[in-house]
Amino acid sequence: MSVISKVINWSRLKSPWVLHFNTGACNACDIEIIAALTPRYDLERFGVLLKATPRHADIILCSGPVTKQVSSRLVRIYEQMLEPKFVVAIGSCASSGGVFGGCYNVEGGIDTVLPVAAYIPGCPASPKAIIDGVVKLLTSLEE
Amino acid sequence: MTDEEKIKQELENKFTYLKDAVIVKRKSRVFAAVPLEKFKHVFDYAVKNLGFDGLCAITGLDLGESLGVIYHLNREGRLTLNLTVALDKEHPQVATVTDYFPGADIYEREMVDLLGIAVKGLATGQHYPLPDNWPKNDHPLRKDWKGEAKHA
Amino acid sequence: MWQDLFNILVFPGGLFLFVFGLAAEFVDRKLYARLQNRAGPPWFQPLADFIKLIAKEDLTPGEADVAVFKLAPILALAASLAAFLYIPAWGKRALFSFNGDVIVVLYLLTLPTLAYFLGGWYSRSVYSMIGAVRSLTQLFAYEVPLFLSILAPAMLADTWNLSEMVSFYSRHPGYCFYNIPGFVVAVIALLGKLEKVPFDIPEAETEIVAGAFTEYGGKLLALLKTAFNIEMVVAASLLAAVFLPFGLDLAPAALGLLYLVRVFFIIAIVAFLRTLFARLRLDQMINFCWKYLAPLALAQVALDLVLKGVLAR
Amino acid sequence: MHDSGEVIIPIGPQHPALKEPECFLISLRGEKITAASIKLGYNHRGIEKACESRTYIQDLYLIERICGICSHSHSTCFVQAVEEIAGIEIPGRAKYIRTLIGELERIHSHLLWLGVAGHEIGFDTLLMYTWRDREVVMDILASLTGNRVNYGINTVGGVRRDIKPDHQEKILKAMDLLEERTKYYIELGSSESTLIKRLSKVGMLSRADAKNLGAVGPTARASGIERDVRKDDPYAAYAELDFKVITSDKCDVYGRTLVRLGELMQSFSLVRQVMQKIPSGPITVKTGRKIPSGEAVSRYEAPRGEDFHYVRANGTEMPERVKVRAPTLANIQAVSKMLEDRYLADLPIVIAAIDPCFSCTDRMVTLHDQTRHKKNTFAWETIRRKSISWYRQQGVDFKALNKKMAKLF
Repeated sequence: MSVISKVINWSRLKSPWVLHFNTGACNACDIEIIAALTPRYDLERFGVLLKATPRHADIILCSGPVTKQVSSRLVRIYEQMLEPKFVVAIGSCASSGGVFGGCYNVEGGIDTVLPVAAYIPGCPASPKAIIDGVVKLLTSLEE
Repeated sequence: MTDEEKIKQELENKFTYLKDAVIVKRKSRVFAAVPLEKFKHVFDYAVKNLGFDGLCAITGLDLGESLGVIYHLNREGRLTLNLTVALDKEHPQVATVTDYFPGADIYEREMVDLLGIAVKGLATGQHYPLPDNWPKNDHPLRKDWKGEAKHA
Repeated sequence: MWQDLFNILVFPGGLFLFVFGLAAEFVDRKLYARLQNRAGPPWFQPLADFIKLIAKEDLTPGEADVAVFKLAPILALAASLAAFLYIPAWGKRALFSFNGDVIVVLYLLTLPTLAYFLGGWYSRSVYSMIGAVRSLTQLFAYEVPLFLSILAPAMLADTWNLSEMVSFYSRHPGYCFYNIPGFVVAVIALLGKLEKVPFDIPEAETEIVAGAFTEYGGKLLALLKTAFNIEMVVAASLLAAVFLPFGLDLAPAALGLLYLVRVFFIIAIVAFLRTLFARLRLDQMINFCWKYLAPLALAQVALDLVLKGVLAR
Repeated sequence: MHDSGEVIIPIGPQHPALKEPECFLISLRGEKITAASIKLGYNHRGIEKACESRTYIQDLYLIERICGICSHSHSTCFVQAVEEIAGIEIPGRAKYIRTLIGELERIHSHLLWLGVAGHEIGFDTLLMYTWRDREVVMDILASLTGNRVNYGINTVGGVRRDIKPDHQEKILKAMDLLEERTKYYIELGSSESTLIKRLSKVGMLSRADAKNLGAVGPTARASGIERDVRKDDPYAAYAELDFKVITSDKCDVYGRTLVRLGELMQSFSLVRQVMQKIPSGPITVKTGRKIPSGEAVSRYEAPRGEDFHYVRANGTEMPERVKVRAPTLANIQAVSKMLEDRYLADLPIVIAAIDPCFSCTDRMVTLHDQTRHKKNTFAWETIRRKSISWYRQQGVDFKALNKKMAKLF
């Protein structure tokens, strides 16, 4: 690996900007994501910034199973993000549909709609797990 | 005599056809099966004379051969009176109770969408909870609904 | 020739300002986080952000006017860089100077805002257009007080040349204290220019996502961010030169250090102010600027004119 | 934004809970709200239907996930109905444990609400501090049940986990700490003039309207309706515990805040009583997988108000019909009444005051400008920000208070 790509990799690791998108979750994962921003966990110390626009974000954090109404909007938001971009499925529902698998208004996990780079299990995924999951995703990029 | 039994007695005295149709399940739970054509009278009496001043919810049911609607009334938050009405499956229709409880609107809309029970007198308005583009005559809570295949 | 190229590209131009801008961003963000009882980002954060953005895909929104969309960040960056050459950052002499360069510097510092407006407007996205209009509206509010507050000291010094102004004030350090109201006005107007809380209306993240920058991403966003940081450093240098021209007779090394201290002092003021306030609404901001800031700046002008009369006698 | 003519702003629909996604269509003339209507039903997942094709135990976990914030409320409400149909009397210890978790959940939910309410009115320090205090409850819930949010403690016939002796001290200590904090918030709420100005006479809901529209929980109690399922129709161990139903006759958002703060204090006392009175013994009784036919209605006082479940069993392993009426659905209909004749600046706090499930940080607002026939989309935050600055203009500001609080901790 050349020096330049090493530097680029390093920068990507140190500066993950995230976008949070709720695809039909039960609130549990969402309050845990917000909890990760409050003083006890403070995500900014890892360089994580919560961004409001998909153009600025590197990682999209999706929580909840994809409901029928939300799936087209999810794809649109994903398309607005710039490469390289990663999808992180937060919680069991986002990973596989979870307990909502088979419900008539639910498509399933995030991976039925988008390519998912990391699955963070848990119902809900705790703030620590969310931080750990994002960091693991970043470390895997090193290779 | 407990309140529950008093209500049972009053209902049975007032409406003879309710004899044996009122059941006290346990403390503060009274169930009554009411014929559809008499429902308005019983409901009116319960609200105006028996003091049932709250509507917890309205439940729509698919009982196989017929459909059903349960009105869950409560008195001062305590005693619950559940009035069950059986409906014809071909042309299910009930009258709205929004003139008694404006808040019933949302429960009735839910019945319309999920079970296809027509509500007479309900103001035209939005769908709830299904999306606007949901196919007509497609009611997920019906037992014979096989929507999974249709929507997959 | 080579000397000039070095001056423009490396020191004190491009590269130096770039690094300095990153440092300024870090100081700003870290102070902000610490004041909010958080740990804050590590020191390399702005650099990592920059490299990451540079390495990202380039994408122009379909509806955007490609030429303007791409040129705007470059224009903003170039204008900020050019302005720096006329500012006597350390010592008494700027790299280039001529009579009237004060005006030129002020106008060069206005250009980035115009560039943000153009970039935002031609992004053709709702957020961007609202952000663009807001930043232009805001420009009319803070620009007049800012100009007046910087021109007043120039009147007292009786020159339109920044370098001569600085020499004048370092000969008469006492006169600086007459300019304190002007300094206050200039710092507040600077918050508007840099679009910081309470005047971050044009890029209010929670309202209009990221204002004029909403549709920018990747390399162009990196350029914009750099232009922003450099604008912050250059404007802070200008304020430091005009209002804090102390100790300019020291040895060159000490001068450099002193310069850094002065600039970071001004950046720290900005960071403190943005922790203390919440965002104003646009009409409140304009009210504030015209009702309080502009009269205060005018008072400064009057004061300096009277002083000049007294001194001339 | 547009001062001339009427503007319609739909707020929503990014709302995740089963029954609680919402979209408010707000008509505006200048700053004044002239009409408000609600569109519901986004993100409907069809849980009620899904329940019919799953066993009772599976349903329990599904129902728990109707709402992540009041998960214990839904699962307890459901399991009570099932137990009633099956004629199961659960052991006393299990009742107390359900009560304990329910009250801890109420504490976590009310603290969360307090922070969100603070955020909506530009009092961000309150958000940071209440959420920090909230972590104390979350820790206890995690050590009691093994999970921070969806506890999974209920089962048909009792509860799945027992309280260990070393939990006792931890819980009591945490209650003392939180009580002290809550007392401070109460003092703040009753003395701080800016807070009172910002909340008083906002979102008025008269007693009669509250009754008519079927408001429940703190929303109804703040309109002077003394209703609390825990008192009126006691379940779990509430019949044996001593507590007051907190009401207020203020009928506004301020009243709703006071009611919630008062309920926090009651919850601390309830938790202490539970720890004192909890009987020893088994925590479950054995039950079969099949539930005999029958029907039951179950009510539960969730943090947001009365939760209502109707379950109909047909003698198999799966229920025939499950009906869920979440508290927000009952309350949301009162919102359009509350918004009548208010300013746009009040909108966020009025909606927040009924405590709809508030995880949706990215709820979008679409602004429909009728004069130009163009759709603009804004974040929910726009309205919030606008509201804050509007009040700042009126002389209500939390800057000084934020600073004062920062010093205290």
